[in-house]
Amino acid sequence: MNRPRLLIANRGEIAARIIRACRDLGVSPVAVFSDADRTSLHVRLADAAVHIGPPPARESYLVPEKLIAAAKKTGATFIHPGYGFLAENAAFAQMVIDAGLVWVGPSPGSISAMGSKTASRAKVMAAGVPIVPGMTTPAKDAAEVVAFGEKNGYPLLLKAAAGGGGKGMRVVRSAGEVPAAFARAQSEAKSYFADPAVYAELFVEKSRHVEIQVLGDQTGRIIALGERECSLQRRHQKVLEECPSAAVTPELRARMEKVAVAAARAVDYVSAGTVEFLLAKDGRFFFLEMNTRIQVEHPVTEVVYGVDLVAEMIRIARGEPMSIEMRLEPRGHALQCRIYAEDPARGFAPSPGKIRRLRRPQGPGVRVDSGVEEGDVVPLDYDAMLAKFVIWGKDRDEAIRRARRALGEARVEGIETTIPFFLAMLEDPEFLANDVSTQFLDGWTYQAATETEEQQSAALVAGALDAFERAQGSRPAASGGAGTAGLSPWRTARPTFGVRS
Amino acid sequence: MNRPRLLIANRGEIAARIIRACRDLGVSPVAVFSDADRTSLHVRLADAAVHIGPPPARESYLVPEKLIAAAKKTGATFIHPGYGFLAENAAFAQMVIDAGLVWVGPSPGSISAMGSKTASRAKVMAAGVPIVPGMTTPAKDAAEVVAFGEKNGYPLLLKAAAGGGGKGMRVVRSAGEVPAAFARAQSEAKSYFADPAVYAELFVEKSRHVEIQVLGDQTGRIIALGERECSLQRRHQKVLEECPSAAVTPELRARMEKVAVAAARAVDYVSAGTVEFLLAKDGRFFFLEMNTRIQVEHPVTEVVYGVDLVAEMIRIARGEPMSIEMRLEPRGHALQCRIYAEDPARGFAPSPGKIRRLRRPQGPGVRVDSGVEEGDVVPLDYDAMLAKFVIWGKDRDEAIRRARRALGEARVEGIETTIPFFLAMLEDPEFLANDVSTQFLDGWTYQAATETEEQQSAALVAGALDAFERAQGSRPAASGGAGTAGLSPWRTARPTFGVRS
Amino acid sequence: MKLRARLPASGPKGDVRLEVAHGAPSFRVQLDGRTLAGEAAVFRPGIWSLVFEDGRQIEVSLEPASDGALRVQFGSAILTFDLQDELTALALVSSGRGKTKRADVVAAAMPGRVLKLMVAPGDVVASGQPILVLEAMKMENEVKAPREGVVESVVVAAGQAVSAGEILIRLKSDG
Amino acid sequence: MKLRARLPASGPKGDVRLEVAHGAPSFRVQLDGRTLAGEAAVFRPGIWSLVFEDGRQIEVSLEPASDGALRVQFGSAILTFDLQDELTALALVSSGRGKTKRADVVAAAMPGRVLKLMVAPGDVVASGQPILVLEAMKMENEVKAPREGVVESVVVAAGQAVSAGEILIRLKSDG
Repeated sequence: MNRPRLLIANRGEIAARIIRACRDLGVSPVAVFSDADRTSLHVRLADAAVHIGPPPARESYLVPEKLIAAAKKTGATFIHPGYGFLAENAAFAQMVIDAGLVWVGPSPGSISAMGSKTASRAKVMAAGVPIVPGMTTPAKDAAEVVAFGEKNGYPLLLKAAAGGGGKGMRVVRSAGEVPAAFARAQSEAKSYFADPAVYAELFVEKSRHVEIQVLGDQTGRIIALGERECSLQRRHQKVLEECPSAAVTPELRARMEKVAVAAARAVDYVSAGTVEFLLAKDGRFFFLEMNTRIQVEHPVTEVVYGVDLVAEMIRIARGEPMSIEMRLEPRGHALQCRIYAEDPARGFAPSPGKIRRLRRPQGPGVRVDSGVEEGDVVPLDYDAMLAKFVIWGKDRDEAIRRARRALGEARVEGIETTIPFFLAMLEDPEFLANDVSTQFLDGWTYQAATETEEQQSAALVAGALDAFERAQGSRPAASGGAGTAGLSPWRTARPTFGVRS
Repeated sequence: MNRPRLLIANRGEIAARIIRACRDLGVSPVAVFSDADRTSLHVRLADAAVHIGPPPARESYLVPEKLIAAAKKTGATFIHPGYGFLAENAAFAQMVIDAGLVWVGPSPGSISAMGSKTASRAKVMAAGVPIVPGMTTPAKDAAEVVAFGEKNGYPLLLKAAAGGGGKGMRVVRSAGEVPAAFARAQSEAKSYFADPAVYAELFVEKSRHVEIQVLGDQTGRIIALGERECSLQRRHQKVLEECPSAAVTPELRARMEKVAVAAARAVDYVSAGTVEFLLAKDGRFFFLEMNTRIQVEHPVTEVVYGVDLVAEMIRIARGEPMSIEMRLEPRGHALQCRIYAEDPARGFAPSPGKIRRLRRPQGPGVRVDSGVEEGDVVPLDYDAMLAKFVIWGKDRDEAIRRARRALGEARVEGIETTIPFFLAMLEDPEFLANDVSTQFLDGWTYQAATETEEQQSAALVAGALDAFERAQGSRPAASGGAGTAGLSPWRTARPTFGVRS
Repeated sequence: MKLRARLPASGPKGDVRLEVAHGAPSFRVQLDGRTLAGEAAVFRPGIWSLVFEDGRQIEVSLEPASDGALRVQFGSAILTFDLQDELTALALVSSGRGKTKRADVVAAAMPGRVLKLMVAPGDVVASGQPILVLEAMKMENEVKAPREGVVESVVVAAGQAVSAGEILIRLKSDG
Repeated sequence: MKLRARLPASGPKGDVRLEVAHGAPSFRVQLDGRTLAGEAAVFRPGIWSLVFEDGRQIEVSLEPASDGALRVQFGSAILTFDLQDELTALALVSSGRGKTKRADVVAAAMPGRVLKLMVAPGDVVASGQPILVLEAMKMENEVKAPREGVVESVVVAAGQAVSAGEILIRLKSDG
């Protein structure tokens, strides 16, 4: 077998995704696994697999030496880091290169240049990329704040220079409010932090998280592939992504793409990367950071633009030019629902365990990227994402309707998932009207869909019939051991997590 | 529940496909089932289901009265026939309409106008649609044949007017060959059929089957949505379809689309339909027939043009204009592999039974439309198609590479499938060079991929380990009853179907 | 066969009487006196397709929940309830075990590792007060007291791995 | 544990000796004297992941074929072979049952319905001669004689439904 080999320094969904790209390119994929992943799908799909240690990531997936040794053992000449783990670790990228292997990603220099939030902002500012306007030194007086507001617009945020944690911050909506607010902020800053210094920064209300996909190759070409709308976040984790963003016009897209390419060019970017922006309601946008890796949400761009970003990364790492020759136009609309092994009815508590049944949705407009199949165990030790449902429709409305259909068709048993959460969210009027911001989910409470009277009756009848058949001994019972356990005794005390419905 | 209900007068894959379109449109799907399909996927996905009789189709899926009664019982106001069964039965369509229900398809008049091969050809000829040139009366002499050849080109086929079954046919490649061939053909015709009458028809060598998708709505608008290449056929059954056809240039596509729309217009066509053509190597094309229904291969058009043909059919049946407003351009290339429960190693013998394991492929470019899931039984009584793997790539090469990946990722246990056949065919140099015709598979012998030495060793080792673990009583054995049956005794006589490898 | 189901909803819907007059395939079940009939078939163990007399079809998956209840999934909704044949239910009720008492135990809602213990035996806790931190899937989950009361015993130690349903802490019984 | 495998291929590869020196997870198996070692794990009953010492990974699915052999699927290929522990194999061989004899029975390769019988007891048939027609999935399948010989008995009747592996016709033994 003389096909080149590529080692995937990752697990789960992204490892399976990279394995598929390898196969499409005639590259032989090599997996690594901890004790918790011995029979995981990414291992069973690979041509070779190397054990790298016990379940904790710090003893397995995060140990550079083990990963490089695994590549050496199996003759892999490429290493793809996926996302998470060591994907944005410049030192690991350098170790890979120093070991004579090819790193499938941007150069260690690009990674570290974008790795520091402050240094990266300075770097891209020099390239003309807008960042959120703010004073770089404390304001001497209210007049200086008014001047800043004059230049950058309102509302402003007054912040204690020595502060943090939201304390001493005040929103100012017009020049008239400045003098009183400045005085109050100074006095609060003094009492909280023993330092009255206060500065002003633009306050971007109801902003969106919109990011631009970029791709650079070793010929120095860098292109942008439109935006992704990622405003729906829970605990700063993206939950649902869209491409395109309904808030972005073609004209705005062109401007954001131009700026994103400039940011990438500022660090001589090669491979797939993402420039994240904060988009204000008035159409202004500001650089947040650049992610120097493939992102979880890359498939929405793939299905709308008709590209394979992971395959392009491998081509580019081989020294080939990217295979995208012409400017691509977006077609239709895509949504990605990240299906997690979490129970939305219990505050999204993790729900690891064995997947006793898995019905993946299928049919028109449905792409599923998952790292599990029926019989797999979702381990406790890693990120709990099971699958990504990537749904395409000719417009946002069709994509949403198809997403509901796909989520309703899916079945997962043995563990709880966030599928019911998405089914509820896809009915939310503000979401449907695309009236969202990064704060949207903060003020949103999950309410399980209530079963209809008819559904409740059906559930009770099915339970009764199953019990009846078991009592007759003539039929298989509910899966997973109820057959031996028999009917449950009344529980004397409900567990603390209470009732689920 | 006041959503309109639609009854699907079909089963299996297409029933599941139509159910998905219903859900996308907010329509409530109603299934019908024979005894053989009680727990089939299409039943379990539906909102309502009606039993319509014993397994034989002529006692269930082919009985119009039962289907109409099922619609009445469940309050369904629409009937979608799918493909096969009663899909092109004008009398059934009329019965549905007479019962006050809406037929999701073309009018009974359009169905019967296209139902007769000869009448439909006459009808479309009048609309200027080309059919294969042929003499309509026997040739008086060789000179008349030469004159025909002068007008229509060579090669010609000389056929016995009273003949059939290929007997007495002769191919003539130039005017010089005509006299001798004509005399021979006459004498053969006389000896075979006691009638020397012979006529000439254009012989379209190495022709392709290329078809145009059309869509008409009740406003009278009819559009074409490009072509599908369906030359790969076995026993006149399509096996693998592509969109677009690598043999069709944009200029030829435009001409074929124009002719197809003219053919559809000749019968005032409403709904989705397909105009089938024979495409000669020199670019000439000739009408074969029009299929007045949705086709098995419709998804390749859907993924390349970004449309939902089944949803359009339902919209159109509701009296709405089609939702396709602008002219659509094809993007990329799609293949469809029809996965059948047939054993390619035994001459494609049917392989019904219970699906003990099913791993459907997933990931980029892969759409699966199937009518089964793990645990389903493939009944003996119907068409053995399990699933359609619809694979999209940015070009034909990428689509083929992804198709290989998807086929290799799939696992089906409990029954045999045509997956190994497709894996072999997708390596055929002539197929890869797109050097195909409708005769391609006639001269093609399936040769199972031979396992490598390493694979063979692995299979033997796994078998030995499984036996060892079973002997120890410590591990689960091979699924499906081997655990109780123990190791197989040497078989004293191999069954007649012999060896599989 | 007579059964009793206890649904999570409060109110008159909480307890339901079921009687199976006829099982699959042609079922007839009384539900609080109302008769539901149709045709039922098992697709795979625990997965039923019910077709009611009016044609309505529903695929229902049954599996035991980690706390011993029955978890029933159908389309977009999940319903969890207790189900018991009537004699057993009556016996349990008469022995006092059938009443819904206030929780005396705090169990792990998921497998994880105990990161931190915030209470000791004898501590008075308020309802909703964090009592320990359970790490699962890289996330720290605060476990809270289900009611006010006094900690009777702490069953687990910091650093210990626990499985779902495992008892973590006991509260002194209030009755 | 010593085993013998009989592969469909003719030649020296046809019979293979296997010896399991050590089972899962750290396996060591002798295959015609060559040692293969690595790490093996069961994903689901009958589905194994093998990782050989050089890192090569292969997912192998085992299931009994309808004719009692073992059907092994791995990626694009399917291999079917007989597997027997050595003592049993030797016993069968010494009793004459282990030899690959010429087929005395014609079995149904798939479930179906017998449409037509073309031979009767006593008929002399040539190898490859159609002897009956089996209908399955709307297709008619001609079943042919596996060898020349004399029909001993016709086990099935026209119209009868048969399952896979069911014996249809017996030929007189030739030895």
